[in-house]
Amino acid sequence: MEYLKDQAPIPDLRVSIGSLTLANPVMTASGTFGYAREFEELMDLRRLGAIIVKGISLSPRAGNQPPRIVETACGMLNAIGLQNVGVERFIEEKMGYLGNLKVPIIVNILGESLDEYRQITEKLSASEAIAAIEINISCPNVTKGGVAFGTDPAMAAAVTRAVKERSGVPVIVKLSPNVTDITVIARAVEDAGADAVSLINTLIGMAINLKKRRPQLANIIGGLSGPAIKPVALRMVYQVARAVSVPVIGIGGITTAEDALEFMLAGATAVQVGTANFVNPRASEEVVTGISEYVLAEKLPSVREIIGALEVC
Amino acid sequence: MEYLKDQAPIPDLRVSIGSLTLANPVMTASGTFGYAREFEELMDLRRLGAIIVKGISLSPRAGNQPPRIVETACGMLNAIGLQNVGVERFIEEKMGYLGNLKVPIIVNILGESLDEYRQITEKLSASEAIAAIEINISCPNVTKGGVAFGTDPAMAAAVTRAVKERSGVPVIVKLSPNVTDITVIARAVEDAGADAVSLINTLIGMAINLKKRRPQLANIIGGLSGPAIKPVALRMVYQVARAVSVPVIGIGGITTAEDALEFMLAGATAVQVGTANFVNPRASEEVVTGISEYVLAEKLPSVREIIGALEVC
Amino acid sequence: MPQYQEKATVVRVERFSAENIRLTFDCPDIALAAQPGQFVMIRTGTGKDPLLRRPFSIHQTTSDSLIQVYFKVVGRGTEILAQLKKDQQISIFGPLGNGFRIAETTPACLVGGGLGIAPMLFLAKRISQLKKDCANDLIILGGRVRTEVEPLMADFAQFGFRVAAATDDGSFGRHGFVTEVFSSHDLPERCTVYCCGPEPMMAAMSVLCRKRHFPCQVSVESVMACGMGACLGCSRPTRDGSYAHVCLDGPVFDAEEMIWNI
Amino acid sequence: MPQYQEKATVVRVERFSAENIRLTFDCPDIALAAQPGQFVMIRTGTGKDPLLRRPFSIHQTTSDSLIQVYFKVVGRGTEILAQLKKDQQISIFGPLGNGFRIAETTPACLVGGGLGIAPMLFLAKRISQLKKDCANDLIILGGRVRTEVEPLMADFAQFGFRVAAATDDGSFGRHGFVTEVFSSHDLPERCTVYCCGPEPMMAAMSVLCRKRHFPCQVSVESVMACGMGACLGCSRPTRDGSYAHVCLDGPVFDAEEMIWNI
Ligand SMILES: Cc1cc2nc3c(=O)[nH]c(=O)nc-3n(C[C@H](O)[C@H](O)[C@H](O)COP(=O)(O)OP(=O)(O)OC[C@H]3O[C@@H](n4cnc5c(N)ncnc54)[C@H](O)[C@@H]3O)c2cc1C
Ligand SMILES: Cc1cc2nc3c(=O)[nH]c(=O)nc-3n(C[C@H](O)[C@H](O)[C@H](O)COP(=O)(O)OP(=O)(O)OC[C@H]3O[C@@H](n4cnc5c(N)ncnc54)[C@H](O)[C@@H]3O)c2cc1C
Ligand SMILES: Cc1cc2nc3c(=O)[nH]c(=O)nc-3n(C[C@H](O)[C@H](O)[C@H](O)COP(=O)(O)O)c2cc1C
Ligand SMILES: Cc1cc2nc3c(=O)[nH]c(=O)nc-3n(C[C@H](O)[C@H](O)[C@H](O)COP(=O)(O)O)c2cc1C
Ligand code: FES
Ligand code: FES
Repeated sequence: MEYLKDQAPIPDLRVSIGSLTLANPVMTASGTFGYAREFEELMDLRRLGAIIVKGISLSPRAGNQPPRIVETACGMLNAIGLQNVGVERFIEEKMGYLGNLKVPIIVNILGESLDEYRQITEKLSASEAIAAIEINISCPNVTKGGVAFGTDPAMAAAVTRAVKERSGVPVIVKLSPNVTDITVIARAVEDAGADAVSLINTLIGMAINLKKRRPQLANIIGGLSGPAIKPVALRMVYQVARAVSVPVIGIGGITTAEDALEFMLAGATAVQVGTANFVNPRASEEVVTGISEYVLAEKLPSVREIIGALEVC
Repeated sequence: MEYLKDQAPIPDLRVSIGSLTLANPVMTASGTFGYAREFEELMDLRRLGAIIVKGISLSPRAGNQPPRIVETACGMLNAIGLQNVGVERFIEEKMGYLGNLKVPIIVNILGESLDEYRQITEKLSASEAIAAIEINISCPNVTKGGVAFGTDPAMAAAVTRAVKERSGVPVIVKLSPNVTDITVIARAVEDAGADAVSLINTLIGMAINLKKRRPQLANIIGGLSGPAIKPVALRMVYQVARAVSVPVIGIGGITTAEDALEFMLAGATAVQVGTANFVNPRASEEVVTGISEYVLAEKLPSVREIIGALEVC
Repeated sequence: MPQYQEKATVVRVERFSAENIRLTFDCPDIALAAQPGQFVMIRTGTGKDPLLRRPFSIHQTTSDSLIQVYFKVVGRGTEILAQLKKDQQISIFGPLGNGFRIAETTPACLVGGGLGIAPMLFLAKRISQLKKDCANDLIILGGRVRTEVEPLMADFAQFGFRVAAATDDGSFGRHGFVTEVFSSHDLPERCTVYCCGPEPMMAAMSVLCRKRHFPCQVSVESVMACGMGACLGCSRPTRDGSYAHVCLDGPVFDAEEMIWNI
Repeated sequence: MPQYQEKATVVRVERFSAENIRLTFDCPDIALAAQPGQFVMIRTGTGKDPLLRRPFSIHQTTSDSLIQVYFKVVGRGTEILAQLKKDQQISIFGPLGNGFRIAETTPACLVGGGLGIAPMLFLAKRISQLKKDCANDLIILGGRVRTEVEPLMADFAQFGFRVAAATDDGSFGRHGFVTEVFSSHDLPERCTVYCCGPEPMMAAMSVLCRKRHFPCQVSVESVMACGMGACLGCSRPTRDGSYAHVCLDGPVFDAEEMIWNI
């Protein structure tokens, strides 16, 4: 991808995900930023590299019984149950506002069957305000006995193909960390046509209330996120960046610009800020500011210089 | 296993791992308690349910280059490189002291090939002061291109059989959490004759020094331990306890008696205290005290009442 | 509705007991925008553990720039807050949620149990500002023991409401529950009830109100990560079979919508 | 050697600069057992993050029950320690490691650079107790700037050693490095050198000492999790091709054993 020197902003924070060029590498992680509007009072949404909205399914989902969240050591568990308004209402009610933001909108999609993924993609193709699709493959494939798409290379590839065939925009596949070798899945979806991979989704965890002798979550298990998982996320980003040639988007416990820059050193072209949005609604904007200051202080021609620049003698 | 009422201690904290009965469910995790003697000034070693020593290999190992450890959010990464004195010197130099402690001594063993595991087991069988063997299967199988034994059911089962055939004492297989479905590995080693499984070993992680643009560990990647991993460990213990009928030993971020009791509710028959020993050298003894107080306060006939007693409506 | 993330300065610490503490913070933007029944998300520290903010009702605004929270120490976060000293700074986010819908024309009955007393002071103050006379209005405060109620009586007394108290152990006010006090008072017709407290108490109050055809507003809790609609973690099942989100749709609801956790 | 885990009380806080702080703790067991060159592991908080203790040299024992640490704020843990106030309590574990082996019969030269000054005070005090006269003994203190050296001069002056100082920016003492001060002094034969500071400084010192056939002891650092031999995390490669463990075999080593990280 060519970055034109003459029209280069200063500092040059541009990065590319397939055919999509972002003003900077910072996105908001799906499910941690609502539909963005919730944050309009609290930060300047226009400063984001991209906005990824809450995962969208074919039909609306009510989500799980409460309690849905519980705090853990330097992290949290969630079992929201993928609650969302469904693709139709999403386009009607949310895309209008999002489309006017002048920030690339990436829609995170989830399904329980290949066909569901296909239909969502077709419905989204109608709305040209969408910059890219991120596929959440951490969901159970009900037609395959509920095994998560993301844990099997063949299923992961199949979903990727199903969406890619019907999508006019770049397709990002979001990988599950709950696998033996994440590079196998990453290569499978790359071969299936993924324009980029994003990782990590949450680690599966559990918390128990000793007094009540019950699980803290009604769903028993949930997804672990936050600073606690950052070391696992960094390791997987490092491994995947060496295994595939498509851009890698780093996710996991990113709270500050330093965290984001570490993921980029490990090989990430861009990053997503998740749980940190709950603690500090301005977190994603502050990460943009911090990266910008770093690029200036280090006198880098562009932020792209540090992608994969980790020195491992 | 029969627990004789008439000779029951009060509170009754006894639990059994195969043919081995422990005075209480609290062990020290391998590699976090040295060879136990390091702690003799700081706590009463005799109060432990069992002592698991640093992993032992056939020949001595120097370990990895420093830096070997780095702190992370509510946890730490280590890449010690399995440094140890080797099985012969272990028996000569360490077992004498350990044998006199009157606490069951469990030896954690590691190898790079089935044959190495076999030979270590044979050498250990000589010393009758050893109460059980814990197999660390998270090591790379060099004869199989360095894939960790613990990530493949067949290899895991093979190691278990190799050790079990030559061991006169109960064999505990320590499972790696870096797998897609840990219950598959657990069932494989159970079928291969494991008397118990212990989990989890460390999650593979990484940390980066932004200033130096280098990994924090000379080994690049390391094992994540401490409170940060407790939710993942609890979830895996809960899953494995439902998948196998042999005792499950819970490990991962256990710092207090409450943590230990949560693991037991999830299905653990016993627990291991690891990283917490570094922060508080008395941690393992305090966990014993806390469990004892809980059993008395709750008026439980024995601590065994709470094993798997989690209520999931 | 405007929301602010402010570095708030502790201007006053009041310890009613080892467990019950009232903090006064200087955070002008939040204080100016705050409405009775709304809440704030307080970051208990600057580190990564405890990670999440904690939700607390706005106890009252005591000037254009000051807000108070009244809380009980129940865990790590509140333990840390309990150690705050004057002039220390802390991050507060708010005001959040939908507060009480004040019925100016009908008599009001405010019922606060335990920490549910917290939001009632702000509400009483606001009602007294909207109405010239609160002689027909009643405040009922309940708690387990004296220290949960007595220290707040004076503050509630200043608005001209009738104020009644009850404690579980009889150490202050009537011996028993607020529900008994409520039943024993002959309240005017078309009374509007505002209620906050433990779930069993709010459940009981909603039954009593239904019987007497009193509209009843309740302020409820749920675990929260973000407090502003981003995480969808604070859901509560409602009578219509769907979920409400306490931070956005609440924390104040019509009692009739609620399904109680008892 | 005995080791203790004590709830230590802060009895004094001395701020030499925003970054350089000296704390005095009341921990009788550790104070009584401490030897020059040994260190303690301090738990910076009571929570789970930061998780690990931090190692600090014992700066000196100022009575049978008090120990001091002199530290610089470089990260999260030391930031927290820098906020400690008088009478607060904190968990200290020690004394740990092998300290300096004092040669009573030969002249001593103590060289401390930057925070490497910390262990030298305890050492100087002990040497002055063992010898009747320290007129032939020399202390060289170095730092980047005045505030790293000057505040400690008085303490070092009290033992009758000759004391020389140097700063990188010349703001105090000689303009330059301690190594230059060391070379410029004509030291007696058979002098024993005790050294602690940044790796490049200790590396340079060990070369100078080798040239002059002075035995040189150095106090080195490494990252540590346990401080007492349980984690094997603090290894350092040594000349003999093996690893030494700083917490057990050190932190004081013969300079000749060391491979320097420069
Ligand atoms: C909208 C709202 C307003 C609130 N207003 C007040 C108030 O004015 N004063 C006050 O003292 N408390 C109030 N709470 C409750 C308060 O948020 C919790 O007590 C606090 O979060 C506990 O934090 P902790 O870290 O001390 O306890 P934790 O360590 O997080 O938990 C300790 C115990 O407290 C329970 N707990 C944790 N969070 C909550 C919660 N959100 N609600 C109920 N129990 C909880 C846990 O189940 C656990 O048993 C309010 C809660 C909500 C949702
Ligand atoms: C035996 C021994 C004695 C020591 N004595 C003193 C002393 O008397 N006074 C003093 O100020 N410091 C001393 N140190 C260094 C001190 O332990 C570190 O400065 C401290 O652990 C930093 O903790 P932190 O949380 O503030 O920094 P962190 O957040 O842990 O790290 C911040 C920065 O400090 C660096 N750092 C972290 N740990 C160490 C370490 N062990 N050694 C060197 N750099 C480190 C990191 O690489 C990072 O760049 C000693 C270290 C050892 C091993
Ligand atoms: C409350 C919550 C809801 C989430 N919902 C989704 C989702 O709908 N789709 C998805 O792909 N990931 C979802 N995630 C995962 C995050 O996008 C992110 O991958 C994960 O939280 C790790 O990043 P973090 O540590 O920065 O939070 C959710 C995470 C949280 C905490
Ligand atoms: C420094 C260190 C060294 C370890 N060495 C071993 C080892 O030799 N063999 C082994 O099976 N596990 C080893 N482990 C893993 C622990 O036994 C334990 O499984 C893991 O740390 C999780 O428990 P924790 O969170 O309580 O520490 C080591 C862990 C640490 C932190
Ligand atoms: S607390 Fe996050 S949506 Fe309500
Ligand atoms: S710090 Fe743990 S062995 Fe030295």
